[in-house]
Amino acid sequence: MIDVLYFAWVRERIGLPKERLETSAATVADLVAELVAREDRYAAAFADLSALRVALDQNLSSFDAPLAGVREVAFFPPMTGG
Amino acid sequence: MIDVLYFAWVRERIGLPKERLETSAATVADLVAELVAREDRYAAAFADLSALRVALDQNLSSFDAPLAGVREVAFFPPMTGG
Amino acid sequence: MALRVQADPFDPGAELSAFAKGRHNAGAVVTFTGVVRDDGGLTRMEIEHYPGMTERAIAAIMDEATARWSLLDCLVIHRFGPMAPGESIMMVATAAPHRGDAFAAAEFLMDYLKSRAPFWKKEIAADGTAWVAAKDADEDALSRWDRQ
Amino acid sequence: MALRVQADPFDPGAELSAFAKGRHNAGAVVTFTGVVRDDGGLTRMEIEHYPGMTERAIAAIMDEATARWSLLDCLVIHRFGPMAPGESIMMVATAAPHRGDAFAAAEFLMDYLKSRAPFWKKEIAADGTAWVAAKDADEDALSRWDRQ
Repeated sequence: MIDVLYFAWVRERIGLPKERLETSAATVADLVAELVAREDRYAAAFADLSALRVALDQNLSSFDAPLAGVREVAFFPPMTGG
Repeated sequence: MIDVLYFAWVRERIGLPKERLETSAATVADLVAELVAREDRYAAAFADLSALRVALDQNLSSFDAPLAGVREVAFFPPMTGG
Repeated sequence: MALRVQADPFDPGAELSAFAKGRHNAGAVVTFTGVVRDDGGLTRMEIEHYPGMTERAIAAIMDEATARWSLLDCLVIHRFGPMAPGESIMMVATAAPHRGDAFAAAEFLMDYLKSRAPFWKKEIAADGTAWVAAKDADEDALSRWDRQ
Repeated sequence: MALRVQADPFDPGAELSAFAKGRHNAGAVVTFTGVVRDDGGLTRMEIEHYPGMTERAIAAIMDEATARWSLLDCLVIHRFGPMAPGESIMMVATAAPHRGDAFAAAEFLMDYLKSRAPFWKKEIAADGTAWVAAKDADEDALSRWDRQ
């Protein structure tokens, strides 16, 4: 089981802030492919991966990173703090 | 007549903050030469011109600048504000 | 070193007073305050954040600043939630023996907070609502710190 | 734009609050505060200045900063006379739509104040009294502004 979090317009497009998933995805990209195949709202959110960032267990990571041992994945647009 | 002002250790060496002088010096350097010739305390203050700065009518200037029309000359060490 | 991520408003002046108080060893204190700017028609701004990762990311940035420059102290405050034009969004303060370190560390912290701390700004205006897009300029600003 | 050359102490926090108050057009406010640093044994600092030229030189530096960067406002406060370790010597504040301008203008103002405004610092310590020598580093810091 893995927690998947969505923020900002990713959260708005998918329509929820967080979900708990059963997945056998080996990498972040595999997980994205699973989600996109599920429903249109996921396909809409993940249409352009270059506009997205991913964090694994609260550390910025990349889409080709492995998911083994990861408990929390978060997807969001580039940050706009400060 | 010209007002001559001294600041910081220049003032301390010369022993006064300000004096009013009659001078026919053409440049700042000429004025310095006149002062140095007057008394040892001036010679001590002006021993190393590279350690001094000069302002003419409250604008930073140089030792070869002409004195024509100038009403206030000030001598001081490099500034240490901020 | 202090870090606060909060919904409540804060007073940058009071924060500077507290931060600078009785420092006998620091010659230089620099602050940056980010303010909600009204470019015309902005009703309010809302900031979303990632609780947990936010604190972790900012603490890492502060550690990095402390490792790179001779700092005696630093402070980061960042708000989330709704805020009105003119309100302070966030603040950075640095204290150092010399001004170069205080300025460089404050700019470094700002550049990292802009594009590496998980906050997202949304602008609510009379004519609509939009997520603020990340700027290339902010990404470029980061790259100047790649070399020490 | 405000400039104060004064003997009286001032509170940097209160100054920042007043400076930043109700700014709806500025996204970025930067402050620098210079503090009397006690390197060990310092009893007090005394600052001498050149009345008239001081105001004129600082106003010229502020005009230059305003011409170089997109500033909405700037403030310089500089004290003269005696002051104790831990007291604020001077302060610069800048307000701009964007942080790059606010930071650059504040650093520029500081670099010029350090070596172009007619102030001279004297340190009075238990073991003697000495005029603070100008630093080559401060002269070098100035040269980075030669080109725009």
